[in-house]
Amino acid sequence: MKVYHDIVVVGSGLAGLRAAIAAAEKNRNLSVAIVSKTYLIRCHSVCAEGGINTVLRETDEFDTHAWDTVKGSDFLADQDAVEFFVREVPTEILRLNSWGCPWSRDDSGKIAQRILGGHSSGRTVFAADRTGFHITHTLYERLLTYPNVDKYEEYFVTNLVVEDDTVKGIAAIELKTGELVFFEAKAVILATGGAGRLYGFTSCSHIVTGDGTALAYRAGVPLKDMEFVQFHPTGLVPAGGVLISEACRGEGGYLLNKNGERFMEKYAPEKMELAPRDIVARAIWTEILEGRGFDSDYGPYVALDLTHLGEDRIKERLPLIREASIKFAGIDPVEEPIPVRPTVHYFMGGIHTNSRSETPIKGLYAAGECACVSIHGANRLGGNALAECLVFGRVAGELAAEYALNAKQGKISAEFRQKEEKRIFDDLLGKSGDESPYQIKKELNETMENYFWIFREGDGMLKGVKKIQELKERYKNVEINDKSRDFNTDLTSAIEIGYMLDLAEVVAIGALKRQESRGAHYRLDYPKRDDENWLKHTLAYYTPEGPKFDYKPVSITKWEPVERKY
Amino acid sequence: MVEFKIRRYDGEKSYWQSFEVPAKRGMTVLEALYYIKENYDSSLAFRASCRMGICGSCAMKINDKPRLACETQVLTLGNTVKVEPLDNFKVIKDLITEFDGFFEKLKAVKPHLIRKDDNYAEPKELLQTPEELNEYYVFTLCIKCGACYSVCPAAATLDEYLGPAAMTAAYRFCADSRDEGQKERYEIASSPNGVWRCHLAMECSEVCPKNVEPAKAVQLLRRKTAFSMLKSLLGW
Amino acid sequence: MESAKSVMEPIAWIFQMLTGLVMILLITLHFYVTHMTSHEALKYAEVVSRVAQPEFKAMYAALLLIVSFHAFNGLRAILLDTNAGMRGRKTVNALTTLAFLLAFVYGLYLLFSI
Amino acid sequence: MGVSGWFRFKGRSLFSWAFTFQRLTGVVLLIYLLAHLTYLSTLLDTTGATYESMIAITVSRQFLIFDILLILCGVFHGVNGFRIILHEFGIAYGYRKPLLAIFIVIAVVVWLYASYIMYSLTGG
Ligand SMILES: Cc1cc2nc3c(=O)[nH]c(=O)nc-3n(C[C@H](O)[C@H](O)[C@H](O)COP(=O)(O)OP(=O)(O)OC[C@H]3O[C@@H](n4cnc5c(N)ncnc54)[C@H](O)[C@@H]3O)c2cc1C
Ligand code: HEM
Ligand code: SF4
Ligand code: F3S
Ligand code: FES
Repeated sequence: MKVYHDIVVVGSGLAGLRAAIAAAEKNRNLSVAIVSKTYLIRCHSVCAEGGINTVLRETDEFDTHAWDTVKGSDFLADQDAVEFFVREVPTEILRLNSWGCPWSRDDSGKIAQRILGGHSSGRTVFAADRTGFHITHTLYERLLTYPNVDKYEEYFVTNLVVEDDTVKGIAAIELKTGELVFFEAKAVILATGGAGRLYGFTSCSHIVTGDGTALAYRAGVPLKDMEFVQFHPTGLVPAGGVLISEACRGEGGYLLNKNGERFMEKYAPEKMELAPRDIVARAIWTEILEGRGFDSDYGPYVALDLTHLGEDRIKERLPLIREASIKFAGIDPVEEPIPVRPTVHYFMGGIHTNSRSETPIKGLYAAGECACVSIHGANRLGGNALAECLVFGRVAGELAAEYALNAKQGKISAEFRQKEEKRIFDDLLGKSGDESPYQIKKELNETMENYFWIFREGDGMLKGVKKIQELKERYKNVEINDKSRDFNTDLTSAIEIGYMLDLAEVVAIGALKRQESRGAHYRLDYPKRDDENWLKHTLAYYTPEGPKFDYKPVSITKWEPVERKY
Repeated sequence: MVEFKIRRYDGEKSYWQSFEVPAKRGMTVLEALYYIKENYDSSLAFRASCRMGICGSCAMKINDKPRLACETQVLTLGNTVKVEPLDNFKVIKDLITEFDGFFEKLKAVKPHLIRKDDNYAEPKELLQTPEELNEYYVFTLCIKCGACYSVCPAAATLDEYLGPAAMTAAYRFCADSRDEGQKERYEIASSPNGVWRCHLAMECSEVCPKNVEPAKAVQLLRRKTAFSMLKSLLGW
Repeated sequence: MESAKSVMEPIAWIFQMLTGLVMILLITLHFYVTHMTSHEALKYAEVVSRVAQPEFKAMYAALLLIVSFHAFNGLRAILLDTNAGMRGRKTVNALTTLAFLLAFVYGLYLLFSI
Repeated sequence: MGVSGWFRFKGRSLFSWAFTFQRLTGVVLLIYLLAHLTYLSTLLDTTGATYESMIAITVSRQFLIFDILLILCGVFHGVNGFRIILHEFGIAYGYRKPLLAIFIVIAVVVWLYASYIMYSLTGG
């Protein structure tokens, strides 16, 4: 089947929803499609809790927000993009307000702000502890008011069609029927989110498998800075890494090792449990590596002890964390400590775009976590991801609309369509083989966790790269058991695993090549930042033999790199 | 070992299938389903995403009650766990049900702020006190999981019934101090398939995993709708 | 989805509630009079003489009106809650209203003939 | 799913049960209303003979069981109906669970009391 739209947005997280609204608003005659492998509001963005950063009042300045961001990024962020970015957020916050977002308020009725780690003033706007959830729903509801937007829910994108360096459309499986649908379009916006599921232990949703990133990569767009993966110090251990928010430590929770020691006094004697995320994450992992973690069916952990706070305080101040521990892990923090260890949280890298969300391919835009503008550089500040989705989602939507007004309708040839049918249904679904995709995923997760985790080191990474390449080979031989067409999640999982293998290779080799420690990329064999050789972005290009690497200078406008100290 | 009895459907016939899952402390029903999919039968189909109770994908009937699979601990359920798709929705495959209609109904109630001064380009800061926020905040917590709809007796017999979740959304906006669209929504709510079809069975509030109290929202919406209709009838 | 304004529904809803409330009083009274003390009250002569008093006549007429409205409006709700009923919505509305009127008029006829 | 959806109680709370019984008792009372009107037609025989013979049946011991069931329907429907009306007008919504329990108890007590009266009147 074939459908036609002027603009196709892939992904319905904050970035995708915002882009679709922007495009539809720009010109009501443009027909916009928004495609997602889940129902639109079931995207990953609903998980975000903490908040979103913006300069909203006179007491704060754009330059301080920009500086905090650049410093947080360990100077790898492109400063022109950051300066543009911070100026655009406030309007987005006010727009969301007038679209119905239930922002938390101060007593006078104004939008309230609080402070998150790494910021020099309280500039985080929030909607209780469900910020991402409320923004997503608000955008979704706003989107419903545009008659020129068509929703394609539960369509799994399998290919991005690019010819002559120009985008032509996408191919997607309509899950309900199992049919391939080809979307011909003038412009395509990728907003498919991060790739946290490369790792088994992650705070990301099951759907965060980097699909769009891999599709762009295969279509010839370079991937930027993929080696930078952010870890959050406290993921709930029995629940595969569900986020346990910093609020626990903020309220006075202790981190304890197996010997009952508050080990943070060794790593950050002053700030203790409240030291920056990367320091706490490394401290926890050191304890585990040195054998002072607890063991469990779910792997090693340290204890986040709240019991000394007392039942009343926990129930009053941390009710949601208590509820989460009980529901997701069967542990009541009033009675026993919460088992935690660092969890994969965010991908700083992604599809290479310029500071206006444009990729090197004509008509192809990328925004949100799947893109790398880059404003996060080597390390993202809490609360900047949602803001990025809004700002660059909007920019992508507007530019795509402008572009589409003057562009020719993309055409997907019959030949391509047949090839894609064959690739999915004959070569993947129809084929027999002796590998289980899930076994491959399991081994991939283990490899990533063994060699590309918080501490990295040359020899290990080399082994990891080999293993990933072996897995890629084995993947060619997978067999999908479910041969039916309708709602074949066996098939889509297998395709996702294919995407992940490609990305894993880029992360792995990129990390191996970067011989320094910067932001979230920490190497035991190169523990120092090296601005002389490595103040540059990694770019990975697809070739059938594996990624080819290139580098690109960082854009520096105002702030020369200095030592990053908090 | 815990026995999982799963109600399956392959598009033509529906049947029960049992699996033995090594359950350990901390395991959720969703993890058990993944365990089954990845180790025993990869054709098992179910929806899931966030696995932290916020995306609304994984509502299903677990031991006869609709719950979020990702929020339900296996060991609290005994030695056999029965898993079925939600009632009142058409089954597509295994635990996956048709939600298009559910979202259509949501859309039908105009779930967005309606304001005459809507200004995309230059929005101004609309104020709202914490008290005004509390008037409707609890109703914003709905994750659209459909659990309420699956137990509502009115929805069981009337396909077109708007249902508790959509009407909760309608009321959520009517009660928002920034909104000016009450009239429009009351009219939609008072359609024959709207508020009048609710008879306060209240089961919706009993099963809602997010404690949204949809029954309360529907009741408030009905009262406001009825009085607004009567007022306009009497020309007040 | 139908969005046509229906004036019948809000009125029916409010009257269903109000009649329910009033009936609690009237039916209790009715029960009290007929059953509480003795079954003498059920004797033909007793009935006729009670009904002859204007207060009782008025009370019975009111109860009759209220009960028959409430009962047939309830029936209407039950029918409209089903797919089939909703398809024939106009018919359901017309027939239940007719039934309510018939019951009421017939009851009045009885009330005034004895 | 059809009307069987009104009779799914597995895994459901007392609220579902209350809903269905409100419906059933409503219908029973409706049928009784029709029966009541029909038998009151006997009043048209101004000699009172037809009426008296009817009444003789209804106050008999054999008929008691019907009376008691009918009262159950009436009392449950009225008491539960009152609960619904309270909630419909926004009263005591927050106490919906205790209120249901209390009202069920009230219904049972009133039913037993009314049944006792009927019992003591018939054939007493
Ligand atoms: C637990 C947690 C808490 C967080 N808290 C915060 C916070 O407080 N503040 C902050 O700023 N950031 C936070 N973040 C980060 C932030 O949530 C994400 O970076 C952001 O939501 C990403 O949004 P997105 O629009 O790029 O993508 P997503 O929301 O991930 O959406 C991706 C979309 O793409 C679709 N898609 C993917 N692949 C395909 C395919 N093959 N076919 C069709 N559709 C596809 C998906 O269905 C989905 O709709 C948090 C992250 C986590 C994990
Ligand atoms: C004692 C006083 C009574 C009260 C307080 C009462 C209350 C109610 C209420 C509140 C409802 C509404 C249910 C809803 O639609 O939400 C209802 C329904 C109904 N009532 Fe009554 N009622 C009483 C007596 C009667 C009598 C005497 C009859 C019959 C003759 C009757 C027949 C019905 C019917 C058929 C329904 C529809 C069933 C339903 O919608 O669930 N009621 N009643
Ligand atoms: S009201 Fe509750 S049960 Fe219903 S859809 Fe929303 S969250 Fe789910
Ligand atoms: S269960 Fe249904 S009938 Fe009303 S109170 Fe809830 S919507
Ligand atoms: S998986 Fe998102 S609610 Fe359960």
